[in-house]
Amino acid sequence: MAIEKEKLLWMFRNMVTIRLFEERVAEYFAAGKIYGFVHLYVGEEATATGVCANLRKDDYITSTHRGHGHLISKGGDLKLMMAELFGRKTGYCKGKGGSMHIADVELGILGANGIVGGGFPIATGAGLTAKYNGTDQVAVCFFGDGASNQGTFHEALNLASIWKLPVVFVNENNMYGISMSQKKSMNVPDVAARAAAYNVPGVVVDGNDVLAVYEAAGEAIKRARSGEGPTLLECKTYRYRGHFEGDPTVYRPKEEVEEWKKKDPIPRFENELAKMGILAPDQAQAIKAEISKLIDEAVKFAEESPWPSLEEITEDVYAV
Amino acid sequence: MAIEKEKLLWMFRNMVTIRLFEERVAEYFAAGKIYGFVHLYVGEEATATGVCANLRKDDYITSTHRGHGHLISKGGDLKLMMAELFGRKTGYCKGKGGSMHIADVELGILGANGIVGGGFPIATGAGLTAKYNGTDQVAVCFFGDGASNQGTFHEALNLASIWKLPVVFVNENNMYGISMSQKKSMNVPDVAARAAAYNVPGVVVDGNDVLAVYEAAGEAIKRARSGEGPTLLECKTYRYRGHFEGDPTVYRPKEEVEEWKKKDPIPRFENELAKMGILAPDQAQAIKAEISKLIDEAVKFAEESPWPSLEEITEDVYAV
Amino acid sequence: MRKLTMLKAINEALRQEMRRDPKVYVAGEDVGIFGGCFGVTAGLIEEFGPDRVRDTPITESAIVGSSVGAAATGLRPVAELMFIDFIGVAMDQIFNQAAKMRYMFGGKAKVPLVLRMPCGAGGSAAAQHSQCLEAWLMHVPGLKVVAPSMPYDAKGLLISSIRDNNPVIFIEHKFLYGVEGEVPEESYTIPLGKADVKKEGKDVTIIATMAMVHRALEAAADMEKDGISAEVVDPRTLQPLDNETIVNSIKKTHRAVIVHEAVKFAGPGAEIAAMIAEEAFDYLDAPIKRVTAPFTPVPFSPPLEKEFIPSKEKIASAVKALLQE
Amino acid sequence: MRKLTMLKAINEALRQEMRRDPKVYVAGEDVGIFGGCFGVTAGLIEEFGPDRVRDTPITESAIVGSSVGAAATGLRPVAELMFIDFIGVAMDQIFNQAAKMRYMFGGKAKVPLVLRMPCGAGGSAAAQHSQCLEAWLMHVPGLKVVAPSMPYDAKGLLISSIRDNNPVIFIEHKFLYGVEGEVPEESYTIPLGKADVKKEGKDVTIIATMAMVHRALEAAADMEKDGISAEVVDPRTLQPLDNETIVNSIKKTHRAVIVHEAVKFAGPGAEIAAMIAEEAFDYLDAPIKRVTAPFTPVPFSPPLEKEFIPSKEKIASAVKALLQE
Ligand SMILES: Cc1ncc(C[n+]2csc(CCOP(=O)(O)OP(=O)(O)O)c2C)c(N)n1
Ligand SMILES: Cc1ncc(C[n+]2csc(CCOP(=O)(O)OP(=O)(O)O)c2C)c(N)n1
Ligand SMILES: [Mg+2]
Ligand SMILES: [Mg+2]
Repeated sequence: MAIEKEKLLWMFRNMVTIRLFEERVAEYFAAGKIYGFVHLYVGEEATATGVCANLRKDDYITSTHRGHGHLISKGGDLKLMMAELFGRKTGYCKGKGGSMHIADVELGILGANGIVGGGFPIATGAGLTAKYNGTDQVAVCFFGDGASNQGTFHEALNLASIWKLPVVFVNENNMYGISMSQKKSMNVPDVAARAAAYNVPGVVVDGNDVLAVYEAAGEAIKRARSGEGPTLLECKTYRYRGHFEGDPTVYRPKEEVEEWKKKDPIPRFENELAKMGILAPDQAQAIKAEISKLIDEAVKFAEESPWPSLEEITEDVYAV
Repeated sequence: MAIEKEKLLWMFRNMVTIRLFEERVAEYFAAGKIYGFVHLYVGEEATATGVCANLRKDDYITSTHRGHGHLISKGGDLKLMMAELFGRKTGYCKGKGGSMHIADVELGILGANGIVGGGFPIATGAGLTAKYNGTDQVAVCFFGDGASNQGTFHEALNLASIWKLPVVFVNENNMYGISMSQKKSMNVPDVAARAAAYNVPGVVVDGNDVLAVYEAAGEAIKRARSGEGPTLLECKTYRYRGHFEGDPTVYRPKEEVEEWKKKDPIPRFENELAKMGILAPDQAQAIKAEISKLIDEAVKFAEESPWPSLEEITEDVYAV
Repeated sequence: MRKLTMLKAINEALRQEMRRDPKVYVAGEDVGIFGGCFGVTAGLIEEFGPDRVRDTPITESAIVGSSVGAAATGLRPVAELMFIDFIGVAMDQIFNQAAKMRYMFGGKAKVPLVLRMPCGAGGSAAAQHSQCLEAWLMHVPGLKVVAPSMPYDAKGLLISSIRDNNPVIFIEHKFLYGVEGEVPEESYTIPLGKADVKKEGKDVTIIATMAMVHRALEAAADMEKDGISAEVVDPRTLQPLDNETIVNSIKKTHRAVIVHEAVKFAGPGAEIAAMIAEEAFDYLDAPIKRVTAPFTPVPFSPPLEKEFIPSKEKIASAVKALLQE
Repeated sequence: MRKLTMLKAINEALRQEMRRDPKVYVAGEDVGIFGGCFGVTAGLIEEFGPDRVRDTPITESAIVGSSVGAAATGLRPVAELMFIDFIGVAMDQIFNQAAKMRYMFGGKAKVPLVLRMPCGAGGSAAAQHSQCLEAWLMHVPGLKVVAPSMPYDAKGLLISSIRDNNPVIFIEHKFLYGVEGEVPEESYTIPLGKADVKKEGKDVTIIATMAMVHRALEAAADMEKDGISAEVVDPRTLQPLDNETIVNSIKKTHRAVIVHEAVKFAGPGAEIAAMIAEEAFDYLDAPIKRVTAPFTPVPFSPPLEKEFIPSKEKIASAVKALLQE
């Protein structure tokens, strides 16, 4: 596999960006400056990164309640994201959406979603637009293991399969839906097994190996672009933090968490890049420092931004 | 396979009862004496018959919009059914339900259903009751090929599979959901393929062969009774009439209908029984005549029954 | 002028808009060769082909949700739910996704989507195929709700709905499909949010919706013989509601009777009554009456179903009781 | 008397009913070891085990639908939807199955099922986790709808709901979970359909629901200082609604202000206002006012969300405006 150096470095930068962004979010949430429900992606960075490394600006994604990683990977602006989390007027949604509803339609980001399973049919519709218009755009639908038990999963995969839509369904199997172990929430070991119900490829990949994700997603996206229809791609991964900020995670053994922390996708990729001779340790440090500064700026932007004014509350309900 | 003669004759009688009952319904519908949407089961009799031949009175079923065959097979009273179709006070639902809502909870019939896919979770709940109470009752959920594309299919099979509930999901694949060919509505040739998504047995059987259905359903029901969980059983069959009475069926070729009429489950079983020496032609005729008389009586009962009185409209909304 | 049934008027609106704008497509169960359960989309697949007249499986969440995704990315879907009674399996996509997307995204999305859905009783289709559920949809910020009573209105309002940049619920009372009326051949629009006074009068204002507009007009004609002059107002659009036309009528008549087929409790008429009680209280000479179905599921049996649907007699007697106050 | 939070009062009601009747079980997402998203079911799995405290996948249609099937066959499920906002994916099982089964079957089924669902804004949970959707459920014949404001009411009403032989929607405003009040230790019931006068008064009747009862009581206390005596009526059950208590209050005060957190248009207050305009018109001296959220999805940002929720100041100023009429 010959991936350009530039792309490899982008992947590294992107994973680091997600990690540092979210660690900062956790801090500001704990400090009471970020509001509402915040679901962090820490530990799962390789998935969004590996998938989106294959996407173009004009491709679409639908995201989930755990959306920051997807948005960053699809090109989301850190300042606008942070300002939104801070509830400010300058945020992506003018403060109206918050973490669970960040979107950037211009970038093809059709929104995080507070409804588990809400994105399945929406991504399918975006795929339909591509096919209807005769373009080679694709739509990627991110979703969790828990979400795959929702009826919309079935309906969307079925529709995308019969219409051969360019939709890639990317399952982020982090082994839990809140406290519900995937082992208990479904009777099959792999979400990918469900592809059989729609006669589409079902692929399992190590979701903490960004290059493996990149490659597998690349295949699926190529298939979609060339008119061969949807794929169900399952990325096995793990979230290091609670389901939402504040969750004491009584439902999973500490050892399990420790085991997975050994498979942290970022140091792992950093090592690989070092071995490839692409990234020396000091370069990696420099990148992290640089990104940390970008996040400082995003926080500063957010903190200094005005709150929405009260009259704005009734704006944006209807389009003219 | 050694099936008691009595059971074999019951199956024959039952199929004939469904056929003659429904032919009479078609007549009275055309004459304007039966109202609303009426979906006939003519041609599919072997499925309900073969399945229900394995059931006890205390087992449960959920039925569909195309429910007469299920109800009759589970022991439904012809008079009460006919009176309901005529909208009379003496009908199963006191005239409040009509064809799409006939139920007999005492017989474990949890209702026909006007919502395609509505029965999946209800059957699952009945299975839960059996398991919760520690009985060996089972619940059978009848549903069409079209219904298997609905989200509730997925949710109910998933729940029944993880909870190992005694539910048998019986798909009646008559190749169409109204005008939508099953070939177009899903990307797999067999509905049974979807069992893979839940790691439960998926079985395909000739739905026009009552003995094959009996046997396959028997296996599945035995599995359920003994605590081994759900099965998805697909019975390939065909409806001879329109989707509802009045449907000109422009969407399917006449030859296809003719082809399937050659596989009519009733003459086919009649021949088999004759070969087995169980049913001579004159006996078969006598049975048909006898059943026809029962249906005459049901019609008479219905026609002579009073209409519900207007005050009854507000009764039965709430239980005390 | 040429007369058309409401069914044909809706069909013509779809056809004309599909001709005008290639981004407009139709999707739903059996909308193709079958022409839809009631025949509304008949002939469209012949003219526009299966890409623009998309038969779907039985999958209402995906019908609505894929339309939301398609609308947000530039198409203009007109999706059909075969009966409004089926919204229960697709409600999330309607109220949490389609309706809220724009607001949640800070005004940065546009969801130009029409959901057509037949409603109403009258054919013994029973409890799950006969409901009037417009009240739910009226309660959702981000949706518009259109509910015509006449072929002319249906055509003009549907064309406006398709051109609107918001999710519009277009409710078609199925027992109006056969009603005939004058309908211009050319394409035209009727603005959403404008009520129409179907009959002028001075003694009482009857605000009626969909099929009940016809019952109200019949009641008004009957009462005319008794010297009672009833004004009949058809809101036509329920969200936004044209408060002004309603209030103006009450300023003249001082009495209001609201008629709808939906059940009374928390029904569409509750909002109309509450609005009047808030905005036109000083002009009222009598209580606000509602004539509606009883608080029950729709019964199957013909005499019960007939009793369920408000009749012109019930409307007239409510009016007369009010005039005695 | 012992004080409990509303959360603990609900937990105790569940525990006592589960002890009393082995047919009662709890089901929902994360109701087991996690104790439910808000902790309402905490500790139940330890006492009753996983068969009676059933963790489900994310599958609301099946949560509700399996409860319907279980209830119709003899169990008494108490299912939880994690947020009322999620009813959109389960609505069909609620309104077409649970609610109508008895009627459609001619009175031959019984569906003793409680669906608990937290509602309401206040924690920046945004548009899909903060709604008040009781109006939809009130409009469904066959359902009962309970919406307590106080820990005492919550316990007694939940016990009644579990013993009721009908599907009951039990709505818990999540910002009341922390509110404390006196709650007897023993099991007791409060009849469904009985309103409660939370404060007597003579100048105006404020009909408020759930969290708004507290805002209304605060507003009433403030107004007391200005010599305004407000009566605060809490319907407690929204379906059936206790018209009599409301009308009696208006006979005394001649003025009505309705307060709820749901959006105004076609909201729960519309029915209350319409009922008053129909049944108590002759006792009214002024228009019926509604104080509600604006007609928008619930915004995320704290200042906007605060503006969204009706405040005691807005209630007081509505009352004062009315008294000037
Ligand atoms: C329809 C719906 N049901 C339940 C929830 C509450 N909820 C939010 S996230 C979540 C778990 C999701 O699990 P999964 O899909 O595996 O994603 P993960 O959180 O693990 O990334 C649940 C139950 C919701 N938001 N929407
Ligand atoms: C939720 C819902 N969607 C659509 C319909 C309309 N409808 C009634 S029967 C039917 C076709 C059902 O097809 P299938 O499940 O194959 O059963 P069949 O009629 O072939 O026995 C449709 C679309 C409905 N009743 N409910
Ligand atoms: Mg997960
Ligand atoms: Mg079929």
